Amino acid sequence: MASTPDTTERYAGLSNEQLIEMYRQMVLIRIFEEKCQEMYTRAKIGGFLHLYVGQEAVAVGTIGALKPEDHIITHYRDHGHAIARGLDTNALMAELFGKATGSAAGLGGSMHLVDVSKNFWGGYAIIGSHLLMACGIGTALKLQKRPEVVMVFFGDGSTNGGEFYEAMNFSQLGKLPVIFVCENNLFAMGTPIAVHTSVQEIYRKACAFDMRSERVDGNDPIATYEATLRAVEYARSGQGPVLLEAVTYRFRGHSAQDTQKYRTREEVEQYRTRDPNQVFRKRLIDDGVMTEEQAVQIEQQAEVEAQGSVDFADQSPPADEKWLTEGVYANPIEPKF
Amino acid sequence: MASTPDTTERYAGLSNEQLIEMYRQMVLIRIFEEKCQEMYTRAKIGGFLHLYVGQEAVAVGTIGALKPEDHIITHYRDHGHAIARGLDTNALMAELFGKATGSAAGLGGSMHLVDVSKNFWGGYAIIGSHLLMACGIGTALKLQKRPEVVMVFFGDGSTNGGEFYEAMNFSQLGKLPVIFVCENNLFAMGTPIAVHTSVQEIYRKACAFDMRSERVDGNDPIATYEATLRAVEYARSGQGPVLLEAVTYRFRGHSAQDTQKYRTREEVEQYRTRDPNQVFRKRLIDDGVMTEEQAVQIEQQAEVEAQGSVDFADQSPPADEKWLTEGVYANPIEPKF
Amino acid sequence: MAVMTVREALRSELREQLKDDRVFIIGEDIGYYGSTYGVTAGFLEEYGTEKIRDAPIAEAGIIGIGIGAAMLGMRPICEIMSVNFSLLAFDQIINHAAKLHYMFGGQITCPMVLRTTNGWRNLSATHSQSFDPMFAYVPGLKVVAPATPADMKALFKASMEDPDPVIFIEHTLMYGVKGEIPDEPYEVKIGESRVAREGKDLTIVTYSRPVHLCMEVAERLSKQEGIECAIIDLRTIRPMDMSKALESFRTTGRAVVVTEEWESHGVQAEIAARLYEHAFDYLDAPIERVGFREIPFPYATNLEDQVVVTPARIEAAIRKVLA
Amino acid sequence: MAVMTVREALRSELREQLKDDRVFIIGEDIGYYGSTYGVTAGFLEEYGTEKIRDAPIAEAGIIGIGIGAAMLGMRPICEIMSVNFSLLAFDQIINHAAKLHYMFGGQITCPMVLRTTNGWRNLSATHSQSFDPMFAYVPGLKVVAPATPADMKALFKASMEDPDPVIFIEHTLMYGVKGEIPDEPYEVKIGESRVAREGKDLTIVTYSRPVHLCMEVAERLSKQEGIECAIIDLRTIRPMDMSKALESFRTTGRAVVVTEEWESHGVQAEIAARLYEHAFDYLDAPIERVGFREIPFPYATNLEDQVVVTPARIEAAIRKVLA
Ligand SMILES: Cc1ncc(C[n+]2csc(CCOP(=O)(O)OP(=O)(O)O)c2C)c(N)n1
Ligand SMILES: Cc1ncc(C[n+]2csc(CCOP(=O)(O)OP(=O)(O)O)c2C)c(N)n1
Ligand SMILES: [Mg+2]
Ligand SMILES: [Mg+2]
Repeated sequence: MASTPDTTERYAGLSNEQLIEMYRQMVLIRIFEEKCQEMYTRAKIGGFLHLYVGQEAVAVGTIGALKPEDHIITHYRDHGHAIARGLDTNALMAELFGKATGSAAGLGGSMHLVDVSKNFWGGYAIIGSHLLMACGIGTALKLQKRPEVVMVFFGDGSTNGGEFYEAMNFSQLGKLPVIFVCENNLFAMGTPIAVHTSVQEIYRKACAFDMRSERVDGNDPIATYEATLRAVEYARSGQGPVLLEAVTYRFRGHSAQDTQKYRTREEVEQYRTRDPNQVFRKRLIDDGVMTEEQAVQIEQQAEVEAQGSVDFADQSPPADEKWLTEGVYANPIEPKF
Repeated sequence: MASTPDTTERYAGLSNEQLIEMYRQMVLIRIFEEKCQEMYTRAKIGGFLHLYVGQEAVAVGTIGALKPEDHIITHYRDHGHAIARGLDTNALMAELFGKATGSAAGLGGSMHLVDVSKNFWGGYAIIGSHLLMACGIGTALKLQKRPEVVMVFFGDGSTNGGEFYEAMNFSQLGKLPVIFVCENNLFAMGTPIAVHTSVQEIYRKACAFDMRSERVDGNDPIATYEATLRAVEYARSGQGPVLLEAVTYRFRGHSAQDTQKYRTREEVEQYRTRDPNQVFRKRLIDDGVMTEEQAVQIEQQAEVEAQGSVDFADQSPPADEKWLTEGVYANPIEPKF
Repeated sequence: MAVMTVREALRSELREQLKDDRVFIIGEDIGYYGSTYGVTAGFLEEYGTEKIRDAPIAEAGIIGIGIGAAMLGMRPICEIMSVNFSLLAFDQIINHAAKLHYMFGGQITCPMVLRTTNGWRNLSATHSQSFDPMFAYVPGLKVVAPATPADMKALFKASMEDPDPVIFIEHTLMYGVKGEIPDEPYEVKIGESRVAREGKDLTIVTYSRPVHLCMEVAERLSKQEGIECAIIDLRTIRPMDMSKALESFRTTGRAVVVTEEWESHGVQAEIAARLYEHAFDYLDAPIERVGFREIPFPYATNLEDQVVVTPARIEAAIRKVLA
Repeated sequence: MAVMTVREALRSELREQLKDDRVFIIGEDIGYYGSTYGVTAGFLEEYGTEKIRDAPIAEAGIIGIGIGAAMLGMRPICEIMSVNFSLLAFDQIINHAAKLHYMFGGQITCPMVLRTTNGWRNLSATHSQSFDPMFAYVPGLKVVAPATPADMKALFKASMEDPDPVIFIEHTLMYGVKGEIPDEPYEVKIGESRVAREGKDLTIVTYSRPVHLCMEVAERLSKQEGIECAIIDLRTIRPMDMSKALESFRTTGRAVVVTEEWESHGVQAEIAARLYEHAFDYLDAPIERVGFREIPFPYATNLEDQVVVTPARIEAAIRKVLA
């Protein structure tokens, strides 16, 4: 959403409407994913399912600061980003169900949500790789003299592999319009951040590239939105890339299989008391931005939408068998015998 | 060489003998490589030949600060390091000639000099890879509770690929006894440093890992020696790795094929006026550490040794044909039909 | 004879190996997380962080560290969670682990074992691949892919005792497979195939998980129709022991090759080519190959079911060759 | 007809392509250095830094940037100086470039051309490899390896016009090879093989540099002994057009496969297997394969000469098959 005339200083110039829309997105992500979990348990969804629960404020705060023309590319924990970008939840759930109506025709599944018509270039499941593709998108934008930026999402654990650093160097050398958003949820799968990286304040890693960077409370959608606005302005004006670190926490396991031995139940409960969705809800109500009734209505609508997506997915036809012989190439050439 | 009682403050406590030995090594590297160039022109040496001419002070200054038990692993521009570590020049030249008496039996060539008996773990020709192996050596040293350190050499251009950063993180996380020595000669092959990296003071890249680092004038063997002593002490005492950047310049082309279009003849000539070997020679003589006669004698001896290595290589038998059927495995297993 | 799953067999051999001071395991999520497929679950608590080394997500680093440590006399076990991620370490594996011994004239050895997993099931295109033929192509590597709990245990031991780098390929869909493990000490050598089933009508050459699928089909055909398929489990794909396969093929004159990999340019091409070359005078019919359909893996079950190797496809190939 | 070297042919087609706004080249030392093998020498001065993009030594990055730019409609040419370094980009090539179109249900295309070189000569173990079979194995990639200046030019053009990722394999020892280039516009399609020489006695199936070695041997055998070898130049190894090879083989019943790669698990295994499979009724003798001896490349000339593919080894294989 674009920023409109100031309403409240505390809300970064966002109008009540915009704030409520942010809350709506956060709720929709949450409820959509609760459905996912349920559908996974009922074996409607297979493979790896990585939930975003607890991190909603990051997607909504960052993507909210982009224009629709701006580009997004993300990793396998991609439901939140897809919904915040406004992808059709029916197509998303259908994708998770492996149906023909899915956003990737049922070929990608949870880790590979996509909608190119919305400049959402997909979720990628190999740690780090898509950061370099983001640089490629940034290179194209620059060569094509386009005013857009590209935002790329990844986790704290994804800042130790070589591809992250290559991306930092390439983007800074080329002053590419790339916003790197690291969602630091304190774990890489089950490996605590102190075990996997020597500098735990991820934003500090930008120093090796003289890159602009900033750390923000990723559980606060407004702070995240403001930090992103600054980053986007910087990148869009041709000054180069920015590394944004949003500190957050994931409430669910890494994937649906996770037994979470690496952290205590107490730790998770502790964080749950600061649930970004609850905190934001209370804040908007306390500040008179939204009424309790509005909140409830939003929550009910989200439930309806999410359930609708399940029904849609359920009733959709299975993935098209044409994909057994088509689609590997845009320009197929048969081998000849 | 180990440090002995102070002679001169200006010389980092090195004795005249030690200083003269350093000069001897620098001269031997230089003259050995001039022979290499000649032998390459005469097609006695093939493949890629990367000369070290101009960078001698780095190898001699850094390796001089190690104990013989300490470990070295390096890249393809490895003649200087091998000679500074005291590898037999006969075996080195024979290797370049592809002879059975070569340090790697003629299998490795210029890029893969080696002598495990001297804890010289070889030259590697894929940029960046051996930095990770150095971390492996460091890991083994730590697990085996050994007091040694490992030193790894590479160029400025080798600090942009992912493996460099992975090595930085692994070594810092594990507080491994690794000394990373970056020889910054301002070019990666023919690509100027400003084109290939966003932070040109390579030592600053350590900030992303909270790693200790230092920049030193790599054309000054004494300054290099002192900085290395500090680094080695730090690493040996278990405090962790160090990134040492030695700024230097290569007088010859990247390899024997290089037309050097990327820099002017004037630039090279300019640097040649500050030839580390000449500067060190003059300094030792001016300070009364060495006489002109001693210098000339050293130079003559180096010429004799280098020529001797050529003669040795020339007269040596060609690589053993047993290597056509042996050596791929330490424990060979024949495929069965 | 104890009955164990593949997972248990591996765990028991890993424990044996960890007694050796030179052995440590390095990999992602092997410790705190408790191991993706449960093979090293509980090991961190038991052996501590020196021996069970949780690594950052940096596959090249994991292998590079293994190589360097191996050079200095350690016996590292490097775990790459999924073979799909091993592509990030291909430089370390192929340019270095495979080369050290030869390139330095025998001065350096690299006794490293790289454990990794093949596997699939609704994981889509980047998480379902097999790179067996890529590893098998490289001189300097040994590549082992056992099918039974007993072979897993014994070949893991053999891999650890071998001074060369070994790629040890497990399979995510096989950890629960059960089998008997001899009580007495027993040995399986790297580079020795096995007759998993005798048979006079047709020779199936396979390894890893498809061995079980082939057994199922062969048993059924035997019971129902008296067709007797020999099954040769190669166990190691570099070096490859073709002697038992050839011996059987020279009798049957008919063969089906079954492997989990795309059907062109795979290990199956090499197997087929060698069968033709070395049993040229015994050919009764063209050899059939069964592998993955040559497309990236789709997520949807209805499609994936038609990409993978199934008993039905194996049976169809057998019938075609016997026709 | 103009006579050009492979280098000149490539340079002329690169110039054609660079006229397109969507085209840029990214790679190491392609600009300031003047290009390792001279293909892009002088281009930086002519086209500037936007189109001729000198990259840091970061192969994954070079390909990742190519992929991302291609997704947005550019037509990037990514240069990996030596295929040996491509291992560092295998994740980008195999997990991404090859997957995008399929994995996202056809929404994304990746029209990227990856130029790289095979080659050897005293370069030792890590600088002399061929990974042709690894690329050929991967659905989603197209893999082209022409042998003549005319094919280089035409197939490079075809690769650039193709919407899919193409691995375009050159050869360091072939840049100076000369050949005729038609004056009129001409076209060579990806996936079409070529009869480089007719012959009734034996079929040689090959591609890239060995084509020339085979021609030399075939001409000699023809002149001296009247033995007529057909030579099929595959030109593309994924998808592979076996039609001409099979047509010839069905006549001759005898074949030799000659490729520059290690002799097991290579493209030659696939070629041989397909010849056997699809011409089963025409086999007169086992097919011989000539490739690199299965060891890492030694530096020393006396050894390397015995590792590589030579006219003498090709001739010996021909004689064996004809015997
Ligand atoms: C190259 C690679 N290695 C390993 C994995 C397996 N894996 C998937 S997610 C993950 C943890 C990632 O952690 P982080 O980057 O912090 O993201 P988060 O899951 O916390 O959002 C791992 C190890 C992978 N997908 N790709
Ligand atoms: C992975 C990889 N990419 C490319 C090359 C080719 N190459 C060899 S040396 C070199 C330049 C290295 O520059 P730098 O690290 O500064 O070392 P220097 O040669 O200056 O000592 C390049 C690009 C290589 N050997 N390995
Ligand atoms: Mg995380
Ligand atoms: Mg340099």
